[in-house]
Amino acid sequence: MSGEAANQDWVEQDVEARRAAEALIVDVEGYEGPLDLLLTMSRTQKVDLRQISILQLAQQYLAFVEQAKALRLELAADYLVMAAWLAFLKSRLLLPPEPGDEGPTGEELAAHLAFQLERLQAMRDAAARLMARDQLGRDFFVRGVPEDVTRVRSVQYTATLLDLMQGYARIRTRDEFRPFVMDRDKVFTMEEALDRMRNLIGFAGEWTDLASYMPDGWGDDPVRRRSATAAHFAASLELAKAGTVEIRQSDTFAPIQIRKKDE
Amino acid sequence: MAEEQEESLFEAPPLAEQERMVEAVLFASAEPVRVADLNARMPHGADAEAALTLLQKRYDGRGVRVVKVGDAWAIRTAPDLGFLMKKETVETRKLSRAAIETLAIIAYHQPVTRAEIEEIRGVSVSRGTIDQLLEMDWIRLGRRRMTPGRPVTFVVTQGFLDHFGLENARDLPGLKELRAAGLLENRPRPGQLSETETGDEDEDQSDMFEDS
Amino acid sequence: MAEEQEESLFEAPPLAEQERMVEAVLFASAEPVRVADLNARMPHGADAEAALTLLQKRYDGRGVRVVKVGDAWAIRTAPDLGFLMKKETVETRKLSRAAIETLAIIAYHQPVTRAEIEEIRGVSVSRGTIDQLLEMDWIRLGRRRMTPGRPVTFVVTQGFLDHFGLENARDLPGLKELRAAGLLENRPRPGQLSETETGDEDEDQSDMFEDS
Repeated sequence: MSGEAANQDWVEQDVEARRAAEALIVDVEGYEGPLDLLLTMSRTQKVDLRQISILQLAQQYLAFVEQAKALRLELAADYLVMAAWLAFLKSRLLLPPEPGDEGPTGEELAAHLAFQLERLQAMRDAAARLMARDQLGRDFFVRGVPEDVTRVRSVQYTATLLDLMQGYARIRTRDEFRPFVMDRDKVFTMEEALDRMRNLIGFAGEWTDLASYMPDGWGDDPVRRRSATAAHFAASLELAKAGTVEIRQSDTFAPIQIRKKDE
Repeated sequence: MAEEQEESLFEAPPLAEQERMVEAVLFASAEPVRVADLNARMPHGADAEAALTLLQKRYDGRGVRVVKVGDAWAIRTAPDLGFLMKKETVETRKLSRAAIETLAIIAYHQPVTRAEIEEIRGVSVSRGTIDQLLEMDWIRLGRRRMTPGRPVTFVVTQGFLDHFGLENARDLPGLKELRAAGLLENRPRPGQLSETETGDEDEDQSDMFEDS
Repeated sequence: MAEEQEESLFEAPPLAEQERMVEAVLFASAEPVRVADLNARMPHGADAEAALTLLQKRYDGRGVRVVKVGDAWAIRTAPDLGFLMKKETVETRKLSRAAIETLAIIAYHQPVTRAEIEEIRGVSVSRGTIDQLLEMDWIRLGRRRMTPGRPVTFVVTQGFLDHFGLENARDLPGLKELRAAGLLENRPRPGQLSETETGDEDEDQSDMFEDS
C-alpha cells in the first residue's frame, strides 16, 4: 500500500468512524452488547479481521464511551465493563511489561479479543449461509398426503377353563351360594378331607401339590391350617392305599405331590 | 430414454422437465390435482396431460402409482404394499365377565336360546357379547328351537373344545364337582386344573407348610 | 444376480421388490423414516439399506429426490422446482437475528452450553430464543457437560437437518474451513481459567459430528 493511498484510506476511515460513532451514540440500543459494537467498529478499519488493530479499536471504543458520557447517555453496565477492560488492555499494549509482572501480555489479550471478534463474525456468516440454503417448506417439500401408518391393534380374547367353570359356578350359585366358611370348630376331619379329595382328584391328572387341595379359609389360622393339612395328608394316604392316587415327595419337608393313578 | 430427451430439446419446456414438474406437484399436493390446475401452475406451453402419461408409465409396477381420481391425478401407494402402512399388534386380553358367563351357559346348556341365557344369567345379554363369541368362533348357531317364534339356539364349536382342551362339552365338570373343587369360591384355587401352572403355587405351598 | 435372487426366494423378497417397499413407505411418510424402522416394517430378512441405495439412484434427477437425513431417509421435491409449489408453502415463523445466530452457533459448536453461546455472541441468550428453537424441533438437549455444575448442552435435531436439506451435521456449509481456522474452538481468555475442560469437549464434539 503506498503512503498516499494509505493516507487516503485513513481519511476515509476517519470520516466513517466519526459517522459510525455518531450513529452509535444515537442508537446504542441497536447493538447486541459491547462485542457486537466492537465488531461493527472493527469494520471501519476495512481490513481482514485477522489483521485488525486492536489498539485502534480500543481507542475507538473508549472514545465512544467518553462521548456517550459527555452526552449523558446512560450506558449499560456491560458497556462500561468492556471500556474498563479495554483501557487496561490499551495500557498493556502501550507500556512495556514491568519486570516480574505476571499474567498475560497485552498481545495475548489483544489476540484473544481479535479471536472473539473473528469467531462472532464467522458465526454470523455461517448463520447467513445456513439461512440461504434451500429450506423445507420453501424450496423443497414433503409429501402432501402422508399416509400415516395405521396401527391395527387386534385384540385376542382369551379365557381358561377355570374362568369358564368359575363363571358358570358364579351364575348357578348366585342365589343359594354362601361363601365356604367353617361354622364348626377348627377341626377338619379326615372323612371330610377324603370326601373332598375324591371329588377333586378326577381333575388331577398331573402332579399337584397337596397343599393346593386345602379348602379356602383354612390357610390363615395356624390351628385350622394344621388340622386341614393333617386331614388332607391322611386322606391322601388313604387314597394311595386304595390305589386311586400316587404320592411323591422329592425331599424331606419338600412339598408333597399327588396325582390320579391311571387305571 | 435418450430419444425422449433428444426430442424434448426442441420443445418449449422439455417434456422430461414437465414430467419432473408434474411429479413434484403431485407428490407435494395435499389433494389430487386436475390437469387444468397442473397446466396453470406449469410454465406456459406445458402439456400436463402428456407429462402425466409419461409419469404414469414410469411408475408402472413401482411401489407407488400415478392414479386418476375423478378428473384429477394423485400418487398413491401400490395396493399390494398396503400392508406396509399398517403396524399390527396383537394384544391378549381376558374375556369380559359377561362373555365368559354367556359362554359358560352355552357350553353347559347347549343348544340354548338367547332368552334362556338371559334367564339363567338373570340379566340381558348384549348383542355385542354374542357377536364377540361368534367372531371368536367359540360359539355358532345351532338348530332353531321348535317353539313359537322358532328362536335360534347357540352351541359351542370345535374351536371352543380345542381351546379349552375338551373332547366334548359333556366333559365339563358338573355343579357338584365344581363345588367340591372349591370353584364356588370367588378366588380361583390353583391346582385343580392341569392347565394352570404350578409356579405360583409352590410359594403358596411352602407357606402353608411352614411353622404353624 | 441370479444367485442372489435364488437365495432370496427362501429368505427375503427380491431386492427389486424391497426397493418397491422402501419406495412406498418413504412416499407415505412426511417424516424421515429410520433404516431400522424400515427394516422392522419390511418382511423378515429384507435389507432396507441396499434397497435405499438403489432407490436413491433411481430418483436421481427426478422431480422428487430420495434424501438421507441423519440416520433416516425421506423423499423431498427437487429444490429447483420449489417455484411450482408456492401454494403449498407454509410460512415458517420469522426467526429473530438472535435466534438465527444462536441456531448457527449450536449447529457449528454442538454440543454447546448456554454459557458458551453467550461467550460467542457476547450477550446473554434469552430464554425465549432457546424455547423457540426447541419448539421448532430444531435443537434439543444433548448430554450434560462433565464440568462443575454439569451444564446442559444443546445439539441440533434431525428436524433441523431435514429442514436445511443436510444429510449430516458434518455437511454444514464451511464447517471444515471454520474448524481449520480454529474458529470452532472454545478458547478461554488468557489469564482466565477455562470453564470447560477442552479435552473432554473435543471428544464430545467429534462424537457429535460422526456418522450415527
